[in-house]
Amino acid sequence: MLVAVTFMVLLERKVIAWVQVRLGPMRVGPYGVLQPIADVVKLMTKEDITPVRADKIVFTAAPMIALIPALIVFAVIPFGPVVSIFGREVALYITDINVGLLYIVSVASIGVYGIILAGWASNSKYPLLASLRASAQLISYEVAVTMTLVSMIVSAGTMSMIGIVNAQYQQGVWYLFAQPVAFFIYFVGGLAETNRAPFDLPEAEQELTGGFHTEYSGMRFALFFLAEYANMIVVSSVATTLFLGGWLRPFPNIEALSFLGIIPGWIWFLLKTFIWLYIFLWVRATLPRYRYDQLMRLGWKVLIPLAIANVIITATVKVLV
Amino acid sequence: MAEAIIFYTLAALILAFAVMVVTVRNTLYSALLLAADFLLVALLYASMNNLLLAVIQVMVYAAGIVLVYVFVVILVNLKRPPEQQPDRGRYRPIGTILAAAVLGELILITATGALRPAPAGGAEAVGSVENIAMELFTNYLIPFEVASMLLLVAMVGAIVLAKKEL
Amino acid sequence: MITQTHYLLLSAALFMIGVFGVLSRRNVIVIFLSIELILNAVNINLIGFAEYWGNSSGQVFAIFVIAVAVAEAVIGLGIIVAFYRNKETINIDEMNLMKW
Amino acid sequence: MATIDNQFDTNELVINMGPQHPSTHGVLRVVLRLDGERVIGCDVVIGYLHRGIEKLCESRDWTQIVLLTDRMDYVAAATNNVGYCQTVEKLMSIEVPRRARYLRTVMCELQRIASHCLWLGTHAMDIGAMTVFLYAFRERELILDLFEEYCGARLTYNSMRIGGLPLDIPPGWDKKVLAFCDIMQTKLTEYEELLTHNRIWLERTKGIGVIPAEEAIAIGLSGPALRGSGVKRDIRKDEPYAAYDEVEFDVPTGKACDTYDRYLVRIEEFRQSLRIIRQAIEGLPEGPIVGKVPRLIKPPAGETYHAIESPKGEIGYFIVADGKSTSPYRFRVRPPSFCNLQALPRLIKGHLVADVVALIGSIDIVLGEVDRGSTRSSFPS
Repeated sequence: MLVAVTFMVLLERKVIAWVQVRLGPMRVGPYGVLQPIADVVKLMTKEDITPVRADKIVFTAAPMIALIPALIVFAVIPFGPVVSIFGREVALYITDINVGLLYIVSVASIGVYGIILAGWASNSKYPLLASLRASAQLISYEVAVTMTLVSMIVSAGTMSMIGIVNAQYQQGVWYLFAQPVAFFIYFVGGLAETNRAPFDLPEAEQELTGGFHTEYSGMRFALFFLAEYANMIVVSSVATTLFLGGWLRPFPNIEALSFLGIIPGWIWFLLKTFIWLYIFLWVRATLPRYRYDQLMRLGWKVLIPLAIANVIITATVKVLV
Repeated sequence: MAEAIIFYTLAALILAFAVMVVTVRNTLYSALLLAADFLLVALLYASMNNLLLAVIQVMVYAAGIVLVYVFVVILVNLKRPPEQQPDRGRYRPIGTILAAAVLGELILITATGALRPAPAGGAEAVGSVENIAMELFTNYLIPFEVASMLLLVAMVGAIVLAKKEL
Repeated sequence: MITQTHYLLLSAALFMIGVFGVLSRRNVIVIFLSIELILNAVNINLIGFAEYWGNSSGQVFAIFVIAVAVAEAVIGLGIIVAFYRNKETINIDEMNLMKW
Repeated sequence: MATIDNQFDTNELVINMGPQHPSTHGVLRVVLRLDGERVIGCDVVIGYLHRGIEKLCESRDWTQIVLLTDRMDYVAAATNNVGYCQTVEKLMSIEVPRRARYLRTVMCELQRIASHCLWLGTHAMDIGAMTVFLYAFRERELILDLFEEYCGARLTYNSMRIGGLPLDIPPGWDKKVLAFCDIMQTKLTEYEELLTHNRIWLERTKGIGVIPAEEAIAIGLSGPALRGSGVKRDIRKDEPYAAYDEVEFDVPTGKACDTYDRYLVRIEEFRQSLRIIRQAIEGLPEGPIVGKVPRLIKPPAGETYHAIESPKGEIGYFIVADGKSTSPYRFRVRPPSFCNLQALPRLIKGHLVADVVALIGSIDIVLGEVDRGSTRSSFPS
């Protein structure tokens, strides 16, 4: 998992470099593929600076609080169904609890603490301003995202992640097509919740010189970095599960395409997740940044009403059909 | 056996954290310890097979309410060191005595009350989403609506209070 | 075997810690935090009973308690912030505007 | 400032932006007073790049000064050179040959494009569109290559002489310039696709930093910042120098007086510059590149002020010669960045922190020019 995150960083640097007609990292290994290892070594051996006036305990704890929720969310994400490998039944997920979606929402929301505490503990103005921005942003967009998840729950009739994929199989349609509005809101909300461009205000380098982790260095900074990318992967894999049919092959009910079934489910899953991540990077390379008030306006005046309307319509359709 | 170990560990931690919440000097630490305490309570719920409630506990309490407290603590402490003067309330002795007395009383009652063993009934089913939702939207529909009104009123009230000029 | 009694005792102890906090601290925010502890004790109690009786009502009430706690926290903090703006203090002993 | 101490009541937060900050374009320092995210006041502190260029110039002889003017607006060195040389030519009444005037026009306009590329890149970067930054720098690189081929330097060209040019263009250079014009024309649409109709870009720039025409004039704005407010003032048109009276071009102006209009004006100036370069290269006359200049440059006693249109606005030189020494008696520059920077506190007031960087980018300053030798070191708001 953490290895995936570090290579995600390389992927980002490469993709954005290509978009910007650059080469990106080239020095470490062929085409820079070993760059993540160099990065990790560098970050681990760097001096860990704690500002004198900082609150030591909270300052140390904040990066961990940011990273841990991002990692434990993976417990409920299904990479594939139960498959048999050499005659043994292996489930490609850690656990399947019947409140899976709510679990993801609630655990992910703990991550806000990491950000706000980092800003507070640094005892510095820019980080504080950034962390207040970040937590307000995360809380606002969480509402919209949770509302879309409600409409997904209504469509699928279950909160279990496995159940949602199976529901998509039975209804014969990826929810991307059945719930385009929810998809859109989730995508925008996901960008905002992971603090990615164009909603990367909390770390807006040009305004706040780096945001809530301005005062961090070395491994503690690396933990924040890992948390951000881990969150991206979480958002992408949840989106894959909810909207792109998880491990299902494209058009799972059309017999003519059954030859696609020879590719195992987990490869489909990873492929779809990768497409999501790629879109994240693409958006980052293309769009300017929103301003704080515009961000809030978009969240509260556009996305949340839209999400609520979507829930109502979904429920009505569900009852009528 | 495993159940007992989990329960005693969680209970001990919950109480220890709670004690720290009310005794720690730094208000921010208090709030953070409370958040940790709520997470532990959520684990307790989970160990009782109440997953829905555990998740709600985390989502609403740990990540919602306490976060608001943290915000306020940060706002209030912006410019000055946390609590310069020792925070020794006048009622501390009374509080200690009262708390000890009522605690003793409750322990007596529960220890001697000898509750019957739990009637048969799948614990799994009790805490499930379906059952709770069924109860909530049939028997308790009106309280549910009233609760939503309460939240609405609270929201309006909070906005009015937070506005700079009334 | 963990029985109902265990949950009740835990709940009682937590409740009392909360009461102690309310009575012994002068910082309004800590008092509010203690009240949250009390409400949590109640919730543990409710859930314990729900399991005991095999009835979902306990969980439903716990959910209501949480809703009420949210409302209480929000309004309470709103008052604290408003008060702090005017008086620059969060000491409960100085909150005596209604006293004459 | 009693209110700063009891913070919670007024919610005032003082933030020091710069002198080391990613988006203050060098070493500008802005002390912001914030109410939440809103700026209620600011002080602009300058002087971190002070090198006393004006004073230095008074102890150098006339030809050496050209090289010092490079160091003022170091992203538009050629324009500075032209401005200085023309001032001295005016003082000495030297006739510059037509070919030199045409080449100066080409250089000035190439420099304008290079400077605007830098502006566009950093402005977009400040607002968060980082791809435009690299695209713009890619094209700027082409211009720097052209300059390198002409004079050997890429940033501080020292590319003008009093009375003309130091050397003629290398063979084939004019073709390369024309080829560059074609490339630039297509790349411009690329920039515009990324920004001009981008909703986020529009929201970030429209209605931000509105400064009406009268106020802009009163504050002393010049260049694109002034034209963005709808004032049709361009020294190239109003007081033509070099070959600007012999080429055709339009002066774009804005209407809404906001950041977006200033952006549009500059984008249109790219196009007009390309138009001028094409006309100048195609009509490039043959002939000498240096006029009749005495071996020892020693202007007669007198004083003069001469201004030209630099990429950032009106750059003017005020020079007093005593007629005896080989260096100016008094040398004074009216730099556009310095004067435009005066508008910053006025523009920033009432906007959000995020807009501050957009506005710094929008008035397009270069700190080398701001700190060229001023004695005042801060603008009160």
